[in-house]
Amino acid sequence: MAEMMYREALNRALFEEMRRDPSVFIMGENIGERGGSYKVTEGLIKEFGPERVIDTPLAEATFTNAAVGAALVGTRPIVEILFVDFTTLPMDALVNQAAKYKFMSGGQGQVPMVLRTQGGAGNGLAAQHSQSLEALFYHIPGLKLVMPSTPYDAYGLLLSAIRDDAPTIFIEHKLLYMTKGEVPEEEYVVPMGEADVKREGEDVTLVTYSYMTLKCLEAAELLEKEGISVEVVDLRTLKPLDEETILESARKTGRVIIVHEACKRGGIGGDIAAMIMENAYDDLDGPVSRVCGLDTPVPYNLELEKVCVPTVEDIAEAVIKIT
Amino acid sequence: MAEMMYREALNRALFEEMRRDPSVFIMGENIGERGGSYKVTEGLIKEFGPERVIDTPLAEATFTNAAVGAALVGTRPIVEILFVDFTTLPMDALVNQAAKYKFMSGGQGQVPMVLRTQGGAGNGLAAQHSQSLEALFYHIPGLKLVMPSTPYDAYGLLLSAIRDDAPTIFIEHKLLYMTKGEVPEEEYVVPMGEADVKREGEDVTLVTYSYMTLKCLEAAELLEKEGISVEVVDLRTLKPLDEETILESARKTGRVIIVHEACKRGGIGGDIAAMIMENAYDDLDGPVSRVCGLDTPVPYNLELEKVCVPTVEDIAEAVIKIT
Amino acid sequence: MTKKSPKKNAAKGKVSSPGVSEKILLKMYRSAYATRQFELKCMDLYRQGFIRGYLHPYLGEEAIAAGACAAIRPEDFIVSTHRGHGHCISKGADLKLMVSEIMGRATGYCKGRGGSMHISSKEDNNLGANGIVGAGIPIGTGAAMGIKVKKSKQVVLVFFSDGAANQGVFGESLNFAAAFELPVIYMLENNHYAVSTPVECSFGNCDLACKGPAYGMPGVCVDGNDAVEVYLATKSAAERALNGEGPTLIEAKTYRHGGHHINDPGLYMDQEVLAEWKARDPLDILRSKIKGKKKIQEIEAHVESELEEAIEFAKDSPQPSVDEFLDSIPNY
Amino acid sequence: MTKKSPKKNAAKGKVSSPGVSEKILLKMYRSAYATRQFELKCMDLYRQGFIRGYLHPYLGEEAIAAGACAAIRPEDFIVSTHRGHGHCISKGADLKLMVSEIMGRATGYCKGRGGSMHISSKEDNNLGANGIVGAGIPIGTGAAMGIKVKKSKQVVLVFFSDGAANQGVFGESLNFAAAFELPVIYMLENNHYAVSTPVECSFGNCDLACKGPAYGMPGVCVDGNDAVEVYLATKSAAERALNGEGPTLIEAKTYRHGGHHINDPGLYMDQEVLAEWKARDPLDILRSKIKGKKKIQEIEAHVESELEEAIEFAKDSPQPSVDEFLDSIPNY
Ligand SMILES: Cc1ncc(C[n+]2csc(CCOP(=O)(O)OP(=O)(O)O)c2C)c(N)n1
Ligand SMILES: Cc1ncc(C[n+]2csc(CCOP(=O)(O)OP(=O)(O)O)c2C)c(N)n1
Ligand SMILES: [Mg+2]
Ligand SMILES: [Mg+2]
Repeated sequence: MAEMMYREALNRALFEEMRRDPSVFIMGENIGERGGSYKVTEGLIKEFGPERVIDTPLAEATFTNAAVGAALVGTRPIVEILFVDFTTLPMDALVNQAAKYKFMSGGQGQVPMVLRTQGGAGNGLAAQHSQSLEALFYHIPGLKLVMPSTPYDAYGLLLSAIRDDAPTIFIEHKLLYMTKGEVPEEEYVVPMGEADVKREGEDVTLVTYSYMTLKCLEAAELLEKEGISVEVVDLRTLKPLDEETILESARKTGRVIIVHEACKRGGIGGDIAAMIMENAYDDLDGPVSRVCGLDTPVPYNLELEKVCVPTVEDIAEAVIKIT
Repeated sequence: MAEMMYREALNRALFEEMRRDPSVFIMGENIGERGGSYKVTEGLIKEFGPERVIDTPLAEATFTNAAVGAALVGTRPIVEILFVDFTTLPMDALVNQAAKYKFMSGGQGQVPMVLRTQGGAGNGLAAQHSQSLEALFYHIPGLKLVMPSTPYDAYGLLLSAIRDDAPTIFIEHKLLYMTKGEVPEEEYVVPMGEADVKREGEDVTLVTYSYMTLKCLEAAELLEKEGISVEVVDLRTLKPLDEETILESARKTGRVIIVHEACKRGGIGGDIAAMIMENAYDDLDGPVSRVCGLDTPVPYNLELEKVCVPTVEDIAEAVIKIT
Repeated sequence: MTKKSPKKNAAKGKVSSPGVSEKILLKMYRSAYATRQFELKCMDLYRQGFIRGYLHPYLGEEAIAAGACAAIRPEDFIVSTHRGHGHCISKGADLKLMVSEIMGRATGYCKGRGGSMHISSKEDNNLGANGIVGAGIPIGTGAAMGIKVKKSKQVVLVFFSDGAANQGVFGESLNFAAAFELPVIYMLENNHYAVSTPVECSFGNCDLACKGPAYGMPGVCVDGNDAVEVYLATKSAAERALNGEGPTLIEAKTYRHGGHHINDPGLYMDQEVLAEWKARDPLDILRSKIKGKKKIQEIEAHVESELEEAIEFAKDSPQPSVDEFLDSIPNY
Repeated sequence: MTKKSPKKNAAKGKVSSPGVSEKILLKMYRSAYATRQFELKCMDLYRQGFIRGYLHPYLGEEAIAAGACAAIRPEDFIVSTHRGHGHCISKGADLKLMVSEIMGRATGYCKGRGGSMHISSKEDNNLGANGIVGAGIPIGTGAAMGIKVKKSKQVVLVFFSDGAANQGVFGESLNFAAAFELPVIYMLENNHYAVSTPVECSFGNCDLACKGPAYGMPGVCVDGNDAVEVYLATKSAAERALNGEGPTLIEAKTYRHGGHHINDPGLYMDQEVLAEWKARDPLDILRSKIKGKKKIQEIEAHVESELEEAIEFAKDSPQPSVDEFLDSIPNY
């Protein structure tokens, strides 16, 4: 086991998959010599050359659609969109092309592409560089959706995503890139669609994913001192959703809070809350609640930015409120 | 009171507002001489000329962004996007520009624009012309969102939307255009943010909007014969959401089903269900449930298309199941 | 930028063109004639209620698909549009599976899930029609990128019309393909209209071929009603592409013989201009170049019986199973 | 298409240009000098922790904003970019409110909600910077459409750089503006890089001005380091626009004096080329054309004290109130 950073784990996954499969290639802005803004593609161009590590012109709609086309002719493209905020530009490629091709063609073709991107607040980057937009993809049938929280999961899930034949949106978090964790030296895969109970507990279940997993674990730590035993379910994959693990935990603790950074209104928290209610109503001790981002664009000012996103304290308070 | 079609009510609203306010103008594809694919803009160009009824080139991203710019310099543009499926193309204009400008500028400017579009299945138009994508806009702070179900509401809400200073997404349904209803002859406004109890009942609440309102009313009719009294709450405006009316009805009946045509997963039904649970849990006799579109692209074949969207029978069955 | 006046070239179309064999002419004629008959039959079927949704006939534009597809090989790809029957047929599709698809039957290319606007045919390397105007352009560009990555010797031929050339992805894609010298041919079917909007109203500069050089590739303008012109331009563009010299933009001028879709009478079209274009029917022009008139009759008879068979096949085909459909919905 | 070699024009920059008054030269110098000093001070403030987020200095490009904004009137609009301080200052912004905004204070133009990447100034008709590269182009185009609807006599000047010219909305907007003859000026600040990607790698045709004619408008190329050239080109484009003759594309060639943003050392830049461009400092070029050297000193002194004051003001300004912020969140 080696300890490595989240971004290093992603980088290693890219190296290994590109070595293993010559049909894997990557496109994005400044991902070549510069190695990407968050260094996830560092060094790739040296080994694989500019034919497979492609610095694209600044035209997200076209290079994402291009990935669809490239996938249709038998390659496995990976696209990097620098910020999830910019996925508004290739939205058609994702919603109307990638997600629907297999269906519309009656299964004649498929689109084995991965769109890697990065979201979240926390660096004072303001309203157009701090969003959490996973709910947009969650709602579109045909797209898989992955949001790992640890270097271990990031590596294993990126491998899965690249090998999967469905178009997959893979969202990293800007505050996770420098976080560290153990990653086995041998190759392994984390299957899509499996949530991970990152901490077991008896009293309350926190259902979460991505960076908020770390906040939930911190909150659980705090709450343990107060005698509250918190289970933290890290979804890891939002689609397919591991309903079983969520419901199992909900039935065990009887109290569930969904925690995500994305805006509450129309966020996936509502969907999961409703799903739990529909399936485990009688096992619950009270309503499923949500601790989510405020329903506002993210402000530039750091103090204002902070209050837009759930804090460890917000989570802990919400837990205390229902126990 | 005159009986008129939904599309006529919209047309009348456009005429009146363009007469009243010379800063109102409309842009879209083939909306001039041709009057738009669904005839909503018929006749406008004759009265207002090509300066205010603008047949645009086929470039949704630009003419929607153009509406943002035009709004910023003091006009009140209306944009027609032929199908809500195509709002993927101007998604950036909506999500990152229109929705955020007022916020990001600290209130210096505002974007009083209306984006009129049309969605829903039912005409065999297949996967890229049959979607219900309101959840995408519902999740983005800064956008108002209106989906009227009757000619009366369509007229009154379009007036409201045009006069409102916030960017508003106004989604019509292709199966509503030819439906008829009473519309008063004098000018009136339906305020945004007010749900309408389209039918009062005691046993179960159906929370719905747009075309599904008609289906819910039909189901309620059927159920009445079985002795079940159904209340139908037509949201009309999804943002701002009239939580009060929803909760009031939920508390009264104790049983709520959210009905919408959009895909269930990540649809706004989950959000509303969670909101009801969070606020009226103790008044409920059981979990809030959802009757929604299937989580699949819409197929071309008519028989397959039909099963993707809630039917009157689906709704009635769901009601019977919980009573 | 090479630019030719369509009218002038059309005039010289009386003699068999140098470099185009009788075999190719017949192949093109088969495509064009099959497309013409296919569209007419589909319009009947639509009116009889066998077809639903949108139907955009390719009537009047048949020479473009026929000529262009004859200039590439089976292993080359095409990307099609909402007005895509001609592309599909010219690339070699089975009429049985096509009619079935457009009638929404289980035996169709897309199992009845796609319909006219989404028809594709994997075995012919037809990547498919598209309901989003313009979207095929970057998809085709990406297919060419995929080919480059795979280092296979293939070409992508992307069909689209003038309306699509208004979309941002048009400029983005041309630039992208030129920057990476991709093996792609952009076939701009300038039929002068996007629904009811004429080219003169939607472009600041109506010389569409000139966008090629502006983005770094040749821009060629040909008479789209003359299959031979289209064939020759496509042939040299394909050679260029296979030689690693990059993309080409071809503007093929043509005109719809009717409204935008089956339910659009197209009254906004200039009836005089329409009559002029109809007088230059692509099938007539092509026929006039073919020596073996008997071969023409054979082709026509063969197409007609093939089409009749296809319609029978489709009508006899089952609707897709609802249960199978429901079972096939994945959990993502 | 008018095309000039920047180097050649730079050479003739020693004599005062015909048609440009000393008053205009001084006005431009004030803008350019204020921008230069502003950027240097902001970089200090950033390093001292007073500024967060992204900071994209306009160093080396000052002549473009200074020249272009001097050619339009207060009632005309500008649309800016992520590298927008120079545009904002040249359009007349109050340095106090600018520094405050970039420091995220309640007194800033956007109450601390926008920051450098979203700064706008309504009173100067600056519609704002944008974090989405390219988005300003159609927004500015739409502002021009709004002006046309209102029938007011105004012009929109849209700033953007080469990277943005890769975006689809660039082609769409040029076409749109040409088709409707909108009063808009597209100022393409070709600083040769989009982050680390050089123009040569991202364009199939690096002659960016030539896209103007392809879309139906003049395309002019000027030396972006010479404020006078930029001024004159903008002046005539503005006249064109006000006369209802439609849009103009101006490509102003320039070069960043450093990396893409404050934390980017820009090592990928060709150091020799960079040195050449630095030797042609836009401030030096402008200074050389001004007769009144004493005026220059006055301007410099005035700018420096103004800036110092602005920084003091910003530092003394309160952070935005969290409670007020929370209360202001609307229910939609
Ligand atoms: C993105 C998008 N916008 C609008 C439409 C509606 N629409 C369908 S076909 C069409 C016109 C297309 O014109 P053109 O590209 O010239 O193709 P043609 O019909 O002439 O073959 C329009 C506006 C669409 N399908 N997709
Ligand atoms: C749509 C979008 N894609 C990518 C980025 C990330 N990004 C910020 S600035 C920039 C380069 C822009 O280049 P250019 O337009 O030439 O402007 P310059 O920085 O040279 O002024 C990039 C890629 C972004 N902000 N928006
Ligand atoms: Mg056309
Ligand atoms: Mg640049």
